Amino acid sequence: MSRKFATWDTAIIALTVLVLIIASLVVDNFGTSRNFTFMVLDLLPIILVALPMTFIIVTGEIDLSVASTLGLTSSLMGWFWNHGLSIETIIPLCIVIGAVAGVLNGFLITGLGLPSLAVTIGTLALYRGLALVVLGDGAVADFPFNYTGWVTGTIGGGAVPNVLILIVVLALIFGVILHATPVGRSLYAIGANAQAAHFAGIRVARTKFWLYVVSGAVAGLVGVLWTLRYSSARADNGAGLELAVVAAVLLGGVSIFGGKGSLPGVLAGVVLLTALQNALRLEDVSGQALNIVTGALLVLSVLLPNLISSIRGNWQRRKLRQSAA
Amino acid sequence: MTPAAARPPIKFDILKTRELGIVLALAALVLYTTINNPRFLSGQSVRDNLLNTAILAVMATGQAVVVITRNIDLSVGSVLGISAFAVATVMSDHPGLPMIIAILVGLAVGAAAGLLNGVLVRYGKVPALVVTLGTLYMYRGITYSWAGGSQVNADELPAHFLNFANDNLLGVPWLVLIALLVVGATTWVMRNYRVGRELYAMGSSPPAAELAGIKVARNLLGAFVLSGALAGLAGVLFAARFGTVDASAGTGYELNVVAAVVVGGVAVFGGSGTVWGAGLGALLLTVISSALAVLDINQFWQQAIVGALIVLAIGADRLVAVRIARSLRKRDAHV
Amino acid sequence: AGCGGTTKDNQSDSAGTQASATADPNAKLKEGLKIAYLPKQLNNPYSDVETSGGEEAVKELKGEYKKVGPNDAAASSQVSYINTLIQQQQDVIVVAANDPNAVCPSLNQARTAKIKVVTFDSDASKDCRDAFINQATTQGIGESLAKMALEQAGGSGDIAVLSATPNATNQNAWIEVMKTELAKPEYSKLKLVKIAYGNDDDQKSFQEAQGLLQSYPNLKVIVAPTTVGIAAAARYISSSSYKGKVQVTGLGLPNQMRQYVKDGTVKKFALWNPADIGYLAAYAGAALASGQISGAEGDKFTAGKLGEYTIGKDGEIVLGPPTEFTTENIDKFNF
Amino acid sequence: MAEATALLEVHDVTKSFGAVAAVQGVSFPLYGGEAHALVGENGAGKSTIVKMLAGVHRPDTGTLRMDGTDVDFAGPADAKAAGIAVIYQEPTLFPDLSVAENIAMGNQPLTRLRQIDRKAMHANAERLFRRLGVQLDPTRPARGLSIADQQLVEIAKALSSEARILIMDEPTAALSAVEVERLFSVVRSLRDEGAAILFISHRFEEITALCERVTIMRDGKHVATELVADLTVDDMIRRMVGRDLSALFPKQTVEPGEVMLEVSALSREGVFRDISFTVRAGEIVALAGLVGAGRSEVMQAVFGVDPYDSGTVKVKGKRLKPGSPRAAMAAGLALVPEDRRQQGLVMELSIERNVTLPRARKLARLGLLFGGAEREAAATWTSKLQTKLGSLSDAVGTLSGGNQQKVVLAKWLSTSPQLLIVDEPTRGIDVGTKAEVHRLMSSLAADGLAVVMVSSELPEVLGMADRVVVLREGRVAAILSRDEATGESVMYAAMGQEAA
Ligand SMILES: Nc1ncnc2c1ncn2[C@@H]1O[C@H](COP(=O)(O)OP(=O)(O)OP(=O)(O)O)[C@@H](O)[C@H]1O
Ligand SMILES: Nc1ncnc2c1ncn2[C@@H]1O[C@H](COP(=O)(O)OP(=O)(O)OP(=O)(O)O)[C@@H](O)[C@H]1O
Ligand SMILES: [Mg+2]
Ligand SMILES: [Mg+2]
Repeated sequence: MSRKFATWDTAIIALTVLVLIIASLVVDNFGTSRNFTFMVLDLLPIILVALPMTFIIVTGEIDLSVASTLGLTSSLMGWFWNHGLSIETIIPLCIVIGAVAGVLNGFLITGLGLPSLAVTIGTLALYRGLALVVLGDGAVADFPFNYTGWVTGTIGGGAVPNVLILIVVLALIFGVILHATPVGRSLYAIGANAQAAHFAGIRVARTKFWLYVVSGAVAGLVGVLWTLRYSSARADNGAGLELAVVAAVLLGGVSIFGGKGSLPGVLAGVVLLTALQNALRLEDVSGQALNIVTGALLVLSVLLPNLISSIRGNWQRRKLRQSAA
Repeated sequence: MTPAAARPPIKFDILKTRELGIVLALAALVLYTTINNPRFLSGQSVRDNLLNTAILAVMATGQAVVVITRNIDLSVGSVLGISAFAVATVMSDHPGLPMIIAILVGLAVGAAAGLLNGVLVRYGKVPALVVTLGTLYMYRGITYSWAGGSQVNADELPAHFLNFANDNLLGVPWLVLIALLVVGATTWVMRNYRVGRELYAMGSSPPAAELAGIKVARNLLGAFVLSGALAGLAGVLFAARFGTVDASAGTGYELNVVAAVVVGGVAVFGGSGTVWGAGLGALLLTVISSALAVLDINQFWQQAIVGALIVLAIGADRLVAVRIARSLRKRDAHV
Repeated sequence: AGCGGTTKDNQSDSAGTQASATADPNAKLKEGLKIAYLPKQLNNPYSDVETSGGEEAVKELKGEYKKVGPNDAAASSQVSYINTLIQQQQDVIVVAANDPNAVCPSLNQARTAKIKVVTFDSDASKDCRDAFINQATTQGIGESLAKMALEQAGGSGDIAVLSATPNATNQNAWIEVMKTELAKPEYSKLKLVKIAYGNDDDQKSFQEAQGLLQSYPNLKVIVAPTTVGIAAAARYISSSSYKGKVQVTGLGLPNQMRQYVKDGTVKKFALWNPADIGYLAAYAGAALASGQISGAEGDKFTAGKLGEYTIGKDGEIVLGPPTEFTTENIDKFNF
Repeated sequence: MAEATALLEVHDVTKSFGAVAAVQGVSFPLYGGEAHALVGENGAGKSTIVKMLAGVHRPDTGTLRMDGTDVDFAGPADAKAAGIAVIYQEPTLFPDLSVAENIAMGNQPLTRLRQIDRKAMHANAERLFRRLGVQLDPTRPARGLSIADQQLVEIAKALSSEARILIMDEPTAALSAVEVERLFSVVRSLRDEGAAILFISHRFEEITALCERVTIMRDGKHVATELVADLTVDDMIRRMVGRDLSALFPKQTVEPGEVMLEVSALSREGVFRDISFTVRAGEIVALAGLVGAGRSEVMQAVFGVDPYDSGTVKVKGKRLKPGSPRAAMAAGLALVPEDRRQQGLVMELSIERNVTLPRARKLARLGLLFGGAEREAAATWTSKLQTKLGSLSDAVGTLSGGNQQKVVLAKWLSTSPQLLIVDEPTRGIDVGTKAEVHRLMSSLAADGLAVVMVSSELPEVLGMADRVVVLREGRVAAILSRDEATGESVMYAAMGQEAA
């Protein structure tokens, strides 16, 4: 199985690299540094939310409320700003509020033992509703330029977007935790067999609880970044992002049943989706076709490896039979 | 988790069923709303509520069957869209066609979409959530590409098609009758026929189902085709009821449908819950949103309240399940 | 708050780079200009009509026409498209902003890249575009809505508004004017009971109309300042027991409303010609890109068949007064 | 025992999983009216043969013949239709369905309208349970059944289909002597009615008691098919292992040390009540009793994976925090659970990750874990236990049942516990390894380890234990010293008066 893992990872990463190379050669304006910045900004929310989502899906659960948490923190950010709080206070506050939203999810799921899919569909509606309560139909726009500018800007005006540092740092932290620490090991065990994990002394409920808190906090942070990027705090910010994130994580080879998957695969999945969409848009392929490509990619990414291995198996068996006959 | 099949003495059964909780919640909600605004129980209002539930309940039925097999069908909203657009296009091009043809077209489109889902899940060995998340995008994209910016308007549709949404049999609208029939028949089959029990078995333990010699492939395709076909049927009802159909019809419905199923007590891990529970879930969700509108609750609070109620409903359901588990242990106890 | 940090009150705003080139009124309109349209969302019949006018104008100008856009009208989904248009080095971007601020940084980047930005239908912040094509003055539309409501209500009674999204810029502005109008003595017998939001979603609007009638038994008129809302409300009323008792008016497309005008559900509604908006925007964009105008107040240019226009305050260009549609004249229009 | 044509014949079949050749050219016949034993070490390929007969796997080469004609099963449904009923090594129940439905699945009695006749279904389940002497409510869901009860439901399920060929892969592994005897009497009557039985077990006394013929396998290959009457147990073992085996239960006598574990008045509503006993360092204490007596539950509560309502657990005189396996591990406890599939192993993870799972934190350097440390730690214990495996990075689910059990043992022994709780430690383990496990337990005890062993195998209990705690219906029925413990005294205490 670990072998199959490796090939899956390399496959998706290779595919991503291939798409990037082909696109820079074939698509006009794809390889420019400005387009690179645009792409990084486009994948920023998906990639950040995908990090804790990967952990959660590896443990066999799901969090569909992330986009609504994002909307809630965005709304609150506008509200705080209107009420004269300083931005330096607002940012940590929003992250904490995101974490609190995660605490509620975590409590319902691990404390009361409710299924996460059902709970987070409920809080998806709840948090988005609260976002509307906070800001209503309004939008708050006048955030300070040194912050909004930082999010959309590049390091020293060059080719490397500022937010890329954030992405790299967080991805490294999450990657190391998942792949090289006891906590990471326990996540896979929980996802594959929670009872056996419990018998091995792993605190299943507590671990899952904290994952939801982290997921909420990251969603809160992304709410802040989203607001600053578009200089617009609104209740409907990020609506629908949850499906894009889940799609990217699954595309990256994480099993929806838990216990399988790797972070490099997920990162490649996010980059692949964003790069393809960017390239297709530059080629004036319509938004509708983007839908079809995204969907097909998602299905094919799991289907193809399965098909290949089953064809290989049949072929081997046939050869065996022939040699026996 | 509750036993779908455990059948202690009848009295016990009614007190413990998870559907009872929904019925009680529904009754309380209707009562409270009616006290505040008696018009809530007026003929027109009840009719509107039932009509609004019908479409959701039809989709929830198919979804419940799929969820019982430990799968999920997220593509239903997009299937509704493609079917509604197909039917509206056919009916506006051939206004002479009878209603039954419209229904058959919708069922066929939906069944084809469901079949593709099922084949990918079963033969492609791709998890249902991945497949149907993918086809959610694909079917929607196909509808968009087909429709372009165009829209089928009410004035292009034949009158008998539009009237179908308002006509009734003995005072009960056709839409509601169809929904009742779909929910009732499916519940009955799931409870009393071999194929129904096999679907429960498949969801309860997929590997055991294979070993037990259950025709897993056939049943699974059947479940997905049913879910697709019912989403297709919902598309026809949607087109007839709303008259205006564009490529975005039914966007985001999948979450409502899954919410209805879950609120209705069908466990997302498969193997337990009932179809009529899912139908009740659909009714409850619809009544909640219309009650909030009637109670004149601030528009901005409405969504938050719906969310909170969904969470509450799941929590209450869990409470019932825990109590059943405890009584089970007591019954076995010999200490 | 405020402990030395950056707060709303002490921030130094350095956003917005007003491009102010000097205009040469005698410059010839360039040929081969790349003019891209970015409506609020694709697959909206109303914006399709608008952009079709744009396509016509671009053809007259011998330019390259292009239309791109997201499938949903979320505030941020347009940004990626603007970025793509920058990468493709278009000459003019004609955009209907989903959010006045969210698109701003990108639009300013476009302008830094020497792309002219014209907004239509729904404006962006005025410091991030070169000109705005206003379909009619806010004042004019608000007044006309109030007047039609008064007529339809027969001078007195409850009215309700069924708007688009709660944050649609232009709808909110019109509703504000309408409210100021309603405060005047001649409107004293009209009572605005509720503003409901159908999110420019056909089905949601339909259900909101339904909710309004349940909650407000004495409702006489629903005013829907959005083409989606008015069609949905008219459709609900025409098929319910309220037909004839409750009037629908507002802003609508003649093709969509023809049926309801003919069956008496709707007596009168208004709209400008959306195709002209797109048409005018193309000429304004071309004039900007050719250096004929700079977007300053008082600049003049000729917009093909529509004649001469003058740029008003804040770069606004007003299309003209809205047309009112009734049984008598509706058959003369086809859009 | 007429040697007519075989009802079913396995003819020269081969089956490989990747590089593992699980079965290589095995042939043997199954005759009607005869019980046929299949024996071999763990991983010899027995279950693989069963799965081919059941239609789960298709042979790579070779054929299966029924009544002289070749058959090719596309899936379990085909095998079932051909009249083959199978009890798999691992229970395969539907937890959400009632016990009766589990038994009837696939051939439920129908009414005229082809609806399921629930009454008949429940009656049928009750009849089967009576025949097996089991007390189970047919309407209760299968979820929550003890592993033994699950096994009994499996047996009822297989019997209900009234098949011509009954295949049983270690059906008795979780059962105690009483249930086994009842099962055998039912199986014998089936055999006498003309059915062919294929029986797999690691307990030779069962084979000699039930079977007429035996097929011995070694490393996937066929060694011999003979009449049981012609062989002694030692013959069978020698052919199976390929060498002679020494004494089976090498228990060393040890002077017990300080009190390691003190359980007093432990109760959990509906499960067990007032359980008190102590375990000293160097001692092996066996928990005996009938299936469902609550032995596993008591030890799970002690280790903290289950809660308890009242009473105390002390380790070396210090109270152990209830409900926390982590605290128990810190205090030097280890629990080898009875159900390795659900509780012991994470099937999809590699062998090395499974072995190091409880110790991952200790193996980490600066909080970071790298593959090498885990591999090394895992290699030590798996090789000490002679686990038959391809590579440590293979998923543990690809191992044979017995080898999986060794991985569970390795996992817990590698935590160097001071008190080892083993629940059915040799369930599904072949004789050779079983002796190895016993020798190991004995030598660990000699080094001062305290051992609590839950076991349903009387010889194991009598051979290994310094003291035997007998539970009956959730209470301590007797505590017997090594000298007092005999087959009769233990069974007497376990069954109470009526069985006397
Ligand atoms: N699905 C599988 N994938 C890979 N290898 C397998 C699989 N099933 C069995 N094997 C391997 O085939 C060999 C035979 O296994 P099998 O389960 O038949 O042994 P067994 O004789 O039943 O042993 P036990 O007495 O322990 O149950 C073992 O080496 C095992 O690891
Ligand atoms: N999760 C559960 N829910 C309800 N009853 C249970 C549950 N687990 C066990 N029981 C019941 O508790 C009793 C004790 O079971 P337990 O498994 O401890 O027995 P045991 O003595 O360990 O037997 P063995 O290990 O041989 O199966 C049994 O009657 C069993 O049916
Ligand atoms: Mg085996
Ligand atoms: Mg036990």
